[in-house]
Amino acid sequence: MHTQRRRLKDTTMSEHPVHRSAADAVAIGPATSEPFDTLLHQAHAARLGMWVFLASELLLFGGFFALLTAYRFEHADGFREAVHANTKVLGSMNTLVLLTSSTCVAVAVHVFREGRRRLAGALVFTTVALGAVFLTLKMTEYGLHFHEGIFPGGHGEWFLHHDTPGLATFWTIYFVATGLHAMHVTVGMIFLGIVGRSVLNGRLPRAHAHRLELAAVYWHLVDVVWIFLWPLFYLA
Amino acid sequence: MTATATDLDVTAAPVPTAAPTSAKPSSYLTDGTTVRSWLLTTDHKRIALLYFVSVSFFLFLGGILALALRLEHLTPGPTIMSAYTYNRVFTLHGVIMVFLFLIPSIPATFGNFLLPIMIGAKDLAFPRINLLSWYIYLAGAALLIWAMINGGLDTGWTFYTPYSAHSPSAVVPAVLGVFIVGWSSILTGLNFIVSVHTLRARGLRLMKMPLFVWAIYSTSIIQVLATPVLGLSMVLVAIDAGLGWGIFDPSRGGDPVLFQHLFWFYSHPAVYIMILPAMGVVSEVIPTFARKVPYSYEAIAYSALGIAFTGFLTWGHHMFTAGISAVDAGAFGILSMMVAVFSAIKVFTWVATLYKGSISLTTPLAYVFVFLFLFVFGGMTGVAVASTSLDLHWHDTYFVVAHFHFIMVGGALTAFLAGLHYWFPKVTGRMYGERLGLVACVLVFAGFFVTFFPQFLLGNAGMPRRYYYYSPEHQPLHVISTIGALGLGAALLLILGYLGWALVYGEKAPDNPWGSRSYEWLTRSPPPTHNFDATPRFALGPYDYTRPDEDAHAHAEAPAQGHDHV
Amino acid sequence: MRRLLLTAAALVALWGASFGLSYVELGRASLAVALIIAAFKAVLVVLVFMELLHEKTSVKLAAGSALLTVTIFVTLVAADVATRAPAPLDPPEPHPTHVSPGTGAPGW
Amino acid sequence: MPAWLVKLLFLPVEASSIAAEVDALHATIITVTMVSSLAVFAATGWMVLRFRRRAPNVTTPHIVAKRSHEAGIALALLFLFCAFWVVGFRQYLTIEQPPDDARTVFVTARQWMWKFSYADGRSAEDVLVVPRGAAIKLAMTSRDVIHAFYVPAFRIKQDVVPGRYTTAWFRAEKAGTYPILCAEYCGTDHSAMRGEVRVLEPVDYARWLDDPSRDRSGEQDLVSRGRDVAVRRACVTCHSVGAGTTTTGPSWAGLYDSYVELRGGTRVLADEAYLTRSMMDPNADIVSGYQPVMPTYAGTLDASETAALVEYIESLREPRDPGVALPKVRAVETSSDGGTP
Repeated sequence: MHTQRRRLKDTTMSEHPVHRSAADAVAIGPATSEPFDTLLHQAHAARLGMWVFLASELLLFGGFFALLTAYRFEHADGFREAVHANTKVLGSMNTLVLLTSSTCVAVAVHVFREGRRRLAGALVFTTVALGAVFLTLKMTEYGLHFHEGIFPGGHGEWFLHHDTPGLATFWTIYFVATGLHAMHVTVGMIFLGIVGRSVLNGRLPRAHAHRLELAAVYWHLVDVVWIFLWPLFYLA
Repeated sequence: MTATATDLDVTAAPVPTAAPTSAKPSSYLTDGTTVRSWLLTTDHKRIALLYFVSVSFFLFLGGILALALRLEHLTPGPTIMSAYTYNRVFTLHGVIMVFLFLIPSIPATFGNFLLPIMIGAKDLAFPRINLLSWYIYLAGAALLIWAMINGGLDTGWTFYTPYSAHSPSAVVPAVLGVFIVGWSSILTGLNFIVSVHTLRARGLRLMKMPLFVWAIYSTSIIQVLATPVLGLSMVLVAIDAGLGWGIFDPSRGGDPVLFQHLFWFYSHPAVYIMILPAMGVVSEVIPTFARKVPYSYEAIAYSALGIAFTGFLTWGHHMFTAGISAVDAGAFGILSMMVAVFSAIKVFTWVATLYKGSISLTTPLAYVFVFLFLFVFGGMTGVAVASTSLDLHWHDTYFVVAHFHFIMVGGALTAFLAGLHYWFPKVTGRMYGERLGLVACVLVFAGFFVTFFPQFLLGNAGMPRRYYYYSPEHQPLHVISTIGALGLGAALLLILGYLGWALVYGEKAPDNPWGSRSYEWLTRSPPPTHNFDATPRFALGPYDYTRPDEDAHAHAEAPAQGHDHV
Repeated sequence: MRRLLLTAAALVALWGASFGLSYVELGRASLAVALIIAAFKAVLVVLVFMELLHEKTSVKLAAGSALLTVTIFVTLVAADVATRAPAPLDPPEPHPTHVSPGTGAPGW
Repeated sequence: MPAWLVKLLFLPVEASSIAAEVDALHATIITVTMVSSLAVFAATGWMVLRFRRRAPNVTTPHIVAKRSHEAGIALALLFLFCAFWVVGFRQYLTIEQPPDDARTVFVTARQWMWKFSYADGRSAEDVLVVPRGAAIKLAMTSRDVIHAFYVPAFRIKQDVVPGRYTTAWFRAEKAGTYPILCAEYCGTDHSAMRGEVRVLEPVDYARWLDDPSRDRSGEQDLVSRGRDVAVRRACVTCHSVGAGTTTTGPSWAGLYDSYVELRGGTRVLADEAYLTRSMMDPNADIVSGYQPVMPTYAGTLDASETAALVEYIESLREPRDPGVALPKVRAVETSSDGGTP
């Protein structure tokens, strides 16, 4: 009895388009990769694979969260001072940019499933463009920091006038963490760009919507990481 | 349970036997023999063999270095190398053994070979990523070795800052090598997790999987969730050493103890990456040679998950003397005891499984008995070290060295050898000689014990690890240890010799030489490229020894036909 | 579609709240408030945009265990630093954290 | 603990107030370890004999574990392990918290020596002299990398971390001399970084305190020893120690604590670790404008010579505040007697 229930849960899909009906799956046709029987099956594996990968990515940034938390206990004053000196308005605008881009790509996935290919493609490329805006703003911020004399490793003129313990640590982690995040943004843009191209020129059939979903889910994770980096570096 | 058309067939009705195979059936070994067909293969079995060759090479290399270290310690002062060289050699030994041998040893070889077969799949979920992970491993290993030759590395495998930030050796390429090897480990783990969730054959419930799959699955969770933190800490060390930004540099407000937190958050669970697959091997070998249903399948499966989980809670016990707070030390101390409980449950279940069995003392089982003894000994000394006050005396002494060698050599390497003998017929299609196997097993045990037991006593006597000069009164114990190490080395060479001989001249292995019920024995030896000639039906559990062989086999075989669509 | 747009609106509203509150002096609570708002936003993105609500158990497990592990990691590291006894002494004078005066150039 | 058991376990002599307790827990757990692993070995051995395979292809019964048995065993083990932890952690707390009447000695570790500064302003290298029976608190910091202060006979070990102070304390109960070891790997001469604790009877200790010559303890101070090493090892033929003169190698005058520009434009801080590294592996950092001609001194300079040289180079910095600079003691500490013996 138990077995049967499990199987049902595994193969019968919910109403949501994430899991198409089994009949649909047969219509979609055979899998393109060796170990799977159906494309539906393969899509699920790909999605699970992406999520497991994202779990791994989250732990990568988890190291920064642990460091930031610990150093905040050790250098409460220094961190407060550094946060106040940060480019809050630019950083906050960047948060808004990423939130908008996430919305765009989520809507893109939605409309692609409905078959509105062009709109979906346009939204994907809007997302890529917003990613570019994010990176541009980020570079502007770096430029401002360098102009002020804030360099990673506690180097630069700014530190001559500011010597609260913890400032050097804050800025080094800031540069390393946001730099790593910017690398993820870049990878996400490339990923979305490739999928977006095949959406636009029609080479991505609806049955392969999961490829767009994978890129979108990756992009959302980049957003989620930033949602936490933003308050830690800019707000308080 | 109900049997339906779409569900698992558990009816006892006999099924027609598959047509007898032709005289020389093709196998994954004969299916393409060019070098290219090996280097570009996506067959998990071939990738497993590629991994096997690589990790064996690094075991050999690490072993040579270990012998060099032991020979150096024949006298309290300089024997065959200088302190400068000694520090590089012990670092090299540690880095190679941990990152290039132990971590990939069982998961990437036996796990890769057997996991898809054991769940009735044709391959892993992402075959190309599987091949990619081997190349990433090779790239990382090459960078590491390059660093070791060009500048060497003298930080110890733990890379503690600020020493690693100041060390004149090639820290940056070495830690980047470790970083790269880490990605290979993450991809392997990811592949296993997805395969277990999506590629199980019809009717193969999670709780009907062979226990080895549970062990590999639990290992994969650790690989996926802990390795990125190692990656991050290696990147931060590279930044500190290469660019001098001083994230952990106290002169800029950094805290070197935080590096240790990051490092051990990976490197303690990494111990379970090494030992959990070993436990998986034990869980397969004991039921087969005792012809016995495990005393408690659930206990073994759940305790694997339990070890994987609690493994994340215990890293701080490496840091009792490092200057962490007493509160944290207390918390980590008691959390460490949880792991011991889960491990002990496994040991009890294994031993209880033997009760009223029909035990045949073959080489794999002999290794498992060695494992049990050494693992209990090594594990209990772990409990001792986790008892916080004792660690103040033992930390960073030879006691700790002996403790983790009992787990990693006595545990992981012994189980690796058990698995090597157990699955040798399946992988190669040949049988090894049982008599030499048992002799080598006894030699391995003796060599190991003589090497590492004296090191417990050295630790008690207060000899710190990573010491080039030591007090002359410790010399006798060191000499005994060195003699043991030479014996262990000779035993390993003996194994290499007779297995190499068996590979060519050994008699042909039957499909199921041990009469096992586990699923990998349902296919041919060596298996065909797609693992099964026909879609298998896993009608019986993998440990059902309550029926005789004929009956069990009747359930396992299925008519040759196309596979069902899920 | 409606759900996606509603979520987007909620995210922007939360962003505004967080940004506005950063100008209010809340003392030590300000970081906690900002992080709680961030957590709400993250939950919205993960559940709605990333469609975790509709994924299978295996995917939920992956997400859940990652979250649990990060929580354990951050908590136990922070527990160490937060409960360390105050050092008995001030450390010896630290090295200067800057290059010699006048040179704005970084030391790398 | 009885002396024969200490000998049997190869333990060093129990010379501190906590050693006997710790050893008792040690002996208990080790006994449990031996008994349990031998029991497993014996059980497997017995079953191999008793249940050996007598015929091929036999069936065996399916013995199912009772949940209550499994839970019972798990709980019993948990209880046993937790009991170990309770005892061990209580001891740990005792070892971690110095008693109120403890006298403070400041410890500075560096590659590769120990420096002990007493509260009366005098200091000594590698030798710590304490009276029997008195609680001694060590306030320790490192000048370069992490070291660990380890006295096997006292059963204490504490990492010595740069940039902060860590503490350890002990009450020596047997007069005698005990080795101090560094237990955290700290570079080429890690194993040569040794010192000793001399535990004196209170009478002898008082006599030692009054000895006017003890400042030097018959040895030179570290800076002049470093100067001698620099001459004996011919360092000064290439490195000038005064201002102005350019020679084969960079000048030592004002070098310490300054930023050095290396080939390729990198700049590094010339701290203790940099100085030591430059002696052990000169080609690691080539100072801009100089040739890589210096041979390695790893294996030539011994641990104490290295430390003395570093101290000497430090003394050539621009003078700031001469004299022994003891770190500032926080307000909480000054209320006690400050450790003045």
